[in-house]
Amino acid sequence: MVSIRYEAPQSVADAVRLLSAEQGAKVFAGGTDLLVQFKMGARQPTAFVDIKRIPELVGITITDRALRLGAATSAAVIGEHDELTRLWPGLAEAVHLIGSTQIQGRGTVGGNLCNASPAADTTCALIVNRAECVIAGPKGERTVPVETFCTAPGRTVLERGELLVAITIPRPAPRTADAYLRLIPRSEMDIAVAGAGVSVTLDANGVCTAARVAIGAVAPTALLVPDAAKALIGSKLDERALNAAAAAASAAASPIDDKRGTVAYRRTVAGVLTKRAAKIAAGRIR
Amino acid sequence: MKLHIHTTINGEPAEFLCDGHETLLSALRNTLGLTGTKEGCSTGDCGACSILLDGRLVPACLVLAPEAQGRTITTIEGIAQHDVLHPLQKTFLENAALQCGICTPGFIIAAKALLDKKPKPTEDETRFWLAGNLCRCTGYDKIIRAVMEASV
Amino acid sequence: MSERTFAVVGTRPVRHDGVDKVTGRAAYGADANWPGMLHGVVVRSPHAHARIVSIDTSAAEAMPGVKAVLVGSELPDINATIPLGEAALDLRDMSYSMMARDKALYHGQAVAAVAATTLDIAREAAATIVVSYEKLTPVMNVDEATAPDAPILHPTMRTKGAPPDAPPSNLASRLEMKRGDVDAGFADADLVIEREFRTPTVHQGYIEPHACIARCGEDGRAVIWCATQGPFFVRDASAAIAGLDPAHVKVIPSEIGGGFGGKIVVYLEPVALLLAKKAQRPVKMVMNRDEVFRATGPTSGTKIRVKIGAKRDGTFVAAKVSFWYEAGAFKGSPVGAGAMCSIAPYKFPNFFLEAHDVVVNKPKVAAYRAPGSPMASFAVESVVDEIARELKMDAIDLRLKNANQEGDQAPYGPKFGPIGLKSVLEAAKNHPHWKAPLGPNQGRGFAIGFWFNGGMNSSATVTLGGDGSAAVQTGNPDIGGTRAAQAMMVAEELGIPVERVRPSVGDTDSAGYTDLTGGSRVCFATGMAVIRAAEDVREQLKARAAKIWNVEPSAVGWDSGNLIPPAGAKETKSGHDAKPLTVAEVAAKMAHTGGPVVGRASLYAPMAGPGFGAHICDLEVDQETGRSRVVRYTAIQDVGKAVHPSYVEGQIQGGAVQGIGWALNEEYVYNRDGAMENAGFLDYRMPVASDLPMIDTVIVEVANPLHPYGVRGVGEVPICPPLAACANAMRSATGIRFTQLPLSPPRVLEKIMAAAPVAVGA
Amino acid sequence: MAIVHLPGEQSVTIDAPRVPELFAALRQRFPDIADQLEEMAIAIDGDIYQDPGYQDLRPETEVHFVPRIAGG
Repeated sequence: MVSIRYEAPQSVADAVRLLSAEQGAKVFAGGTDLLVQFKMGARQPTAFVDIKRIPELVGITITDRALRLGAATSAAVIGEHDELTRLWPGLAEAVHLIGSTQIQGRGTVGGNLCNASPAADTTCALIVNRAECVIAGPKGERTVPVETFCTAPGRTVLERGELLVAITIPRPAPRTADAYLRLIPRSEMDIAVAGAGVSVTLDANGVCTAARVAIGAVAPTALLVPDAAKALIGSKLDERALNAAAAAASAAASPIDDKRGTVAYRRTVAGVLTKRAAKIAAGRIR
Repeated sequence: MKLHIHTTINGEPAEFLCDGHETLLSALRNTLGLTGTKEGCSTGDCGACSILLDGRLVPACLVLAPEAQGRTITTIEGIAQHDVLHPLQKTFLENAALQCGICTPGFIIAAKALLDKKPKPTEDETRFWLAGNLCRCTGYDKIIRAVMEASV
Repeated sequence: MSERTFAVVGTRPVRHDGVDKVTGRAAYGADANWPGMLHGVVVRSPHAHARIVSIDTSAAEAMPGVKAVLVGSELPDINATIPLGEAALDLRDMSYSMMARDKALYHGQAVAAVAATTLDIAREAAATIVVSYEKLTPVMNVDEATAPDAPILHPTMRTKGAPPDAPPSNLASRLEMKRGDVDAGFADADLVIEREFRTPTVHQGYIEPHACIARCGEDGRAVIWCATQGPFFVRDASAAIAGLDPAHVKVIPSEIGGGFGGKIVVYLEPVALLLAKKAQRPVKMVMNRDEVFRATGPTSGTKIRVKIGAKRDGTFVAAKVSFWYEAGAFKGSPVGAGAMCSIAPYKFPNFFLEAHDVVVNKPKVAAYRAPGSPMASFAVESVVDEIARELKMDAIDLRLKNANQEGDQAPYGPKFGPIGLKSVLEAAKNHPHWKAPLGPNQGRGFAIGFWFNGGMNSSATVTLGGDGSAAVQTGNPDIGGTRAAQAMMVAEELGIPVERVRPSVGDTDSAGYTDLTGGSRVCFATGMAVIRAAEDVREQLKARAAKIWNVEPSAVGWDSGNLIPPAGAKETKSGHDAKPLTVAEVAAKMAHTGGPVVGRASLYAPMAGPGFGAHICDLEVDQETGRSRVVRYTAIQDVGKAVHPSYVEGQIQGGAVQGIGWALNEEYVYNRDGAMENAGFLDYRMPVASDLPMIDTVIVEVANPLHPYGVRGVGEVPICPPLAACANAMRSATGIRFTQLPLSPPRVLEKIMAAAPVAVGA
Repeated sequence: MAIVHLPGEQSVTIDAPRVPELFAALRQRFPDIADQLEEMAIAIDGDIYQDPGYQDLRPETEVHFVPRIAGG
């Protein structure tokens, strides 16, 4: 058996060169998805390109305008960042839900996105926070909104030689907060059967002036649900508005039956979680 | 061609040869003879292979061996200080927090990571921190008690 | 039995193997490496039911580094059984299950194996083996298997007892047990409740995958190192399946990382042995988790129909229970035990039990903690709960009213001796948990469970050191603290500190024959052998002291570790009155009094005396998502006598949590082709630490007259009540009776919504 | 001598001093079920033996046949 090469480039340019030169070279960040797929025979890379030694891929910077998350920053490091957790509690809680403590020590937010699982916990939270993906490639750098990054289960907009470098999120507007909830049968360790992220902005009277809702694990990719947001905007997030948002989320869902849940179950729960996440987000605005 | 890796394991410099796709778990167990780190699933779902990599709790089955280059690794074999057991090792013994014992090294490493970060965790914090460590024998009761007792 | 006061039994010393286990030094199945060792890998069937047309191993054999390849046709055909409980263990079936011949009968069944110099080469070689299959329709449950035109797994298998010209059937056997007139009983009842229940296939879920190393020398003598519950069984089964003389096979049991019944039969050992014989090199084989789920364990998926009749005052008058248990691909489910356990707690003047053993295209079931009983308990205890509700009786009072006690005839025949059922029920009733208030969306469930507890063959030796310390050895792998318990028994009998006793597990060449670690038998049966071996040492010590004092051995007394001279005995040298001697003082004179002192005992024990447990479970249910959480749990059990109470509590807690997993989330999910879709810890959802509260335990001690300390078994009873305790709690929280497990969120929400349809999101 | 409870509900008194003689007598009187009985565990005055031995039987000894049980 030919040994698979291990490469640890020190710069984005070197990583892009390696990935461009070799079809089978795969980006290796936390390894929590790629190594599992490799061991199960689902992926046969010719080289693992470990991006964790590239300085700009690791780390968190928050300016007065935006958050920049290096794509290879581990979930554990993100969870320990106090300012991030204060500004984006929903994103922090989504990151905190990725796997076990051990997995958090390895798994990265970029990997969670690039693995393109419709059930990825961070995706919904990134979508409602208007995150953008910074991509480096042979043709230079480009940026895409996170909701268009994943195109199908296991597929992204990344082209050969391209690499997700960072995720940027604009600082939340005043009186804005987010929340993320998922449903799993156990209390930990499961893949989401359904998930919902909500971000709301309330004016001084408690009227919702802006909202974003995203649902996960209920369609081929995480979905932004504008109809659910519309149901919230202009309301005081009363029961009627929340129920309308829940109904919109359920209506937008197009789930499948699988070992983790049924179509009917996922559809229902997507609505329940949307409603609950909206309440939690609103409750965080003080 | 094998890669030659220089690293630090349990406070001692160590070096080993590995393939590019070999896991750190395999290098520890098979090449370095450190079999205290156990393999329960190889997919990061059981916690039996928990180690500390630069002080961070990780599953050794999902770390590539060459990643250890220049890093610091702590395994169960490095927890006791000479002839003095770590407080967690003592409380596990005193609380009968093990039956078959296969999950024990992983639990002790994971619990050490918790207590290093948060010396007095609540029961809930302890249970959620250790949710990635499966035990099929004890129902967790005595394990949680042992960890909380070690935190006092 | 007269009350005996104990010095060591009932205390909680640190276990002797503990330090090795908390420091990582303890060596488990996969932790050994032998010089020159090869790595073995198994090729497995991708089909649940298929005829094997051909196997081409030529590419693998030609690959550099490959040292041996094995296919089923190379294994000897055998026709023997090893007696081991229900249906015995049919070695032919085991051999076929372990390595398919003409037919693959479950997805993941082994069809070939390769040994090579590295694991990578072995895997790559395995991938080149071309197996040509003719696919057949799989039968995946008892209904499919017993349908009139069901595909037949074994063309030569007829229902046991059927005439030789009967058509082949997937129904391996049918057993009946009855008493009285069940129809008249129902006619006499004021209330009759009938329900049909289903439980899924579930796995034992031990964290250590199966692992072994085998070598076979030039002289045909073989050694196997493996993680097993029964090294003698591995020796006999592996020798038979591999075609070796068991006299030439030695099995060294490693530390074992959990078993729960699943590490009794052999899967890898004979394969490793044959590969090693072919290659003349040691061969190590370790399963991955996927293989463990697909090709080992599990226990039966079941269908159980229960009908119980009761009088208005709660008196049970009749029970009719029909059981269908999946055996997996080869006959031998634990359905008979399930039937016997199902109504064992209760006095039924009339009953009719019928038990069907059905083969399906799943791995052959292995024993799993109280094999057969948890599912039966789930069905019967759910109906008993319904009766209590209908009659508006307290769930414990109803059970107390109908509980068996000493002298009552068990449904399986004999009269019960002293049993703790009523004591357990009283303890439950008096426990604060039973009356504690419930929070919103919470429900409380109660259920009881029963297991026989095993006996059979055990041996032990106790070797005295010249310093008065002692070593105790048995042939039972220690799966949960039995070495500590055995050391405590020796310390108790010899009056020496438990820290001065060294317990160990011997290999098959050095330990006396001992049946496996399982059936809750070790502390009882092997413990009894240990006690007798220690008594043997004590008797020898008396004889040595008698020699020193020049008196008759029968005149020497014994008092907590001291040998007491008879009145008037003198010291030889001084002529003074002889003083009592400690064990250490007599041991120091071994060489002068007749040489080393070794005590031994071996015995055949009857079954250990029935054990009963009662569990109280509080569930909190999210009515909008169907998700539930155990918020409080109490387990009460009669254990006869707790030797090391911490490990007794641990057994009860662990069994309860396995049962909770079975109730709430664990199940094999199969696709249409009969392939398991959740063969990993991610989607086979065993309970994790954050799913649970502390598990409170109450130890009840109704002494077992068959054991010198009163010990019964402990390990199996606690997995029996939780299935119904959870389902009854779910009934209490939601108003819905669930008859199918697991109580997973989608199933629960579907029923909640069907019961009270609510608009989405409302 | 013993009171023997056969599977089903039939009970018979068999004159046999020990368990092996009991089995011989049962084989003679009940040839159809003899094989089945030999595959079962035997309860002698309530104590269940997975493997029948050479136990003595007294006139009041009660014998039951119980399906064998496997343990986990």
